[in-house]
Amino acid sequence: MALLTLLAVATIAIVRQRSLFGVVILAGIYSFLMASLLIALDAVDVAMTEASVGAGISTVLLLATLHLVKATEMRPIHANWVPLLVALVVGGILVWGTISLPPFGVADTAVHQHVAPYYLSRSIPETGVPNVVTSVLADYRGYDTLGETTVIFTAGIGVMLLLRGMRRRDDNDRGDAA
Amino acid sequence: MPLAIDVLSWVLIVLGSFFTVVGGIGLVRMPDIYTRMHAASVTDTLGGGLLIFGMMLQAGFSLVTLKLLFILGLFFFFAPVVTHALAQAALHEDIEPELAEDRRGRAEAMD
Amino acid sequence: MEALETLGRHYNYVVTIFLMVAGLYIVVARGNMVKKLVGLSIFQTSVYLLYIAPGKIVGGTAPILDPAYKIYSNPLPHVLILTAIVVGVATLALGLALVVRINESYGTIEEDEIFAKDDEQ
Amino acid sequence: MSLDLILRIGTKLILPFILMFALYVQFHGDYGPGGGFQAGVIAAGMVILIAITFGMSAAKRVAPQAVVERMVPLGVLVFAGTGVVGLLLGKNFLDYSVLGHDPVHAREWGILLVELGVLITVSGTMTALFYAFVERGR
Amino acid sequence: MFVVAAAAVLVTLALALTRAILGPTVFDRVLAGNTVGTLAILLLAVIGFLTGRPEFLDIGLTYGLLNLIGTLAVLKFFRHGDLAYDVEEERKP
Repeated sequence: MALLTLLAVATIAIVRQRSLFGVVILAGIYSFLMASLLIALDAVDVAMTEASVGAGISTVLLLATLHLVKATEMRPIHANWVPLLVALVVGGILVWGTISLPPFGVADTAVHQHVAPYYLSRSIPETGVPNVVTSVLADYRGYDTLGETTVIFTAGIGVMLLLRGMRRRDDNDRGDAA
Repeated sequence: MPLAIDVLSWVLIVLGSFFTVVGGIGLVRMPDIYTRMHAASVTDTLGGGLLIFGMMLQAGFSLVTLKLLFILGLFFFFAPVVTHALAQAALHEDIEPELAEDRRGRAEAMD
Repeated sequence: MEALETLGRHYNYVVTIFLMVAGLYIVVARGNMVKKLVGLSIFQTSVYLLYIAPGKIVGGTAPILDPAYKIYSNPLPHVLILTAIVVGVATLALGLALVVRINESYGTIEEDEIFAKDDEQ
Repeated sequence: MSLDLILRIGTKLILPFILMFALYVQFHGDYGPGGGFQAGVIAAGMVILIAITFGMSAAKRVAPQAVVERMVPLGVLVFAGTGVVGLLLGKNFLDYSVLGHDPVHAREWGILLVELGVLITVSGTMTALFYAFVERGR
Repeated sequence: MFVVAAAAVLVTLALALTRAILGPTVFDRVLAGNTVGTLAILLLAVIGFLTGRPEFLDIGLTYGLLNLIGTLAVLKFFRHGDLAYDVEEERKP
């Protein structure tokens, strides 16, 4: 509960922070808080991934980008109360929608009734792997993971195509673009 | 588990909690980056070390203890490395430490 | 009083929605593209929370089977979110690459300035 | 420059442990938290740490760019190839129970192979991403 | 008794977050971020003992390593303005 509140505070800080370096560091802190929260929610694999991605890779990539671009954020020109209003309305509707959802931590909700007991009871007899997350990830839902690997592959190819190409300088910029 | 070890581990954990909070308070209250670094290192080494040592006593002799030992090693080796790099980078950016003379001067100016 | 009780039991949803809305606000309201991407990842993180929190059972333990434990939290959301995190970092990397290219051809990453330059042409 | 001495010695101390820990996470993923993705990120983190402390050329000596870029499709091929082997031996795509004599062990082997594919792709891609972003800044 | 430790770590987490938000310079934020990483490891260990299943400390090691990499990346960035600045390259003409 306290962690959730801290997470919210960190988010407000990210919203208000104008220096992009501050944003990057706060995003790393946010990631650690989120990972701790996921530990408290028993999602150990997810927490490991979130921490390694959020605090390690994202920070490094964001910093590498900030080296290439200007690092302070401009003050927005027009007033931004329309997005705020949109956000508040969306938030209100979503909160109203969650009232009928089951409360936190109860065992007999719909989420726990369908495939989860199947996976939990069949993982060791069928695959011999005690970590259910691994067995579901790699075996029962192998197609998902194949798709995930393909997404990573595609992203790698895309970034390499975007960034490894020849660099256009200002002198030949217009000529090439035409 | 013998009672003595149990009591000892509780004492260590409570002490570790205490030093952790002390480091956190220092992190907020200290006046400039170098003193804050000092406060944070209290959390890193003394607080974390005592907490982990207490937990090691609780865990007994098992794989958990080994993992805790690795984490402790990580703290002890790399908290100083990071602090060193941080201080170096801060000095490189020409952030001067706030010296006692400055504070005295400011206090006299306030009088 | 009853409303407060409901809020207490649904606190995870409330915070999830707060994070979601904050991410949405950053993406919509802020012109800086790097900040937009950070907002996007906050939005994604809120979705992780939305999936994981209902899978938790109070008194349950992590879904790594061990004869000593009986109740486990639901492993399926963990798997889905594991995939989602990977897709998230792929999106972030690709977005950042696009930001770098935009910066090279426009000289700025502020949305307003980019629109101004487009209007000039 | 000797100013970075402490950093360099510290990094040298920890590098082998990072690689060992990545392998531990990879192969212990069946019994504890971990798996191909996390191990891949940790291995890529090792390369990034080398690049941060010793410079880009040192990192490229450890993980040459050509190798890294070939790792990206290789992992997907390993993953899909595992599935295709199942297909060729008369079962469904990504059904691993044909990889050994005993279906249970075969599926365990299948999971290991698939995780290996994920590891190769993820570590390769993350390192390649880092290289691409940093090279652009030169 | 682990509840005391968990409460202490949470309080310290809040204090570190305060410093990260207030922090006048970037280095204060980096310091706070590093402390948050340390505290996340401690919290992980404490939660593990609190729920009676303290075998997930591998994650703590991951946190530590990635925290180290992230912090060093930020510091390198501020020291040299480039993530992979190479001292050897400078010495060569």
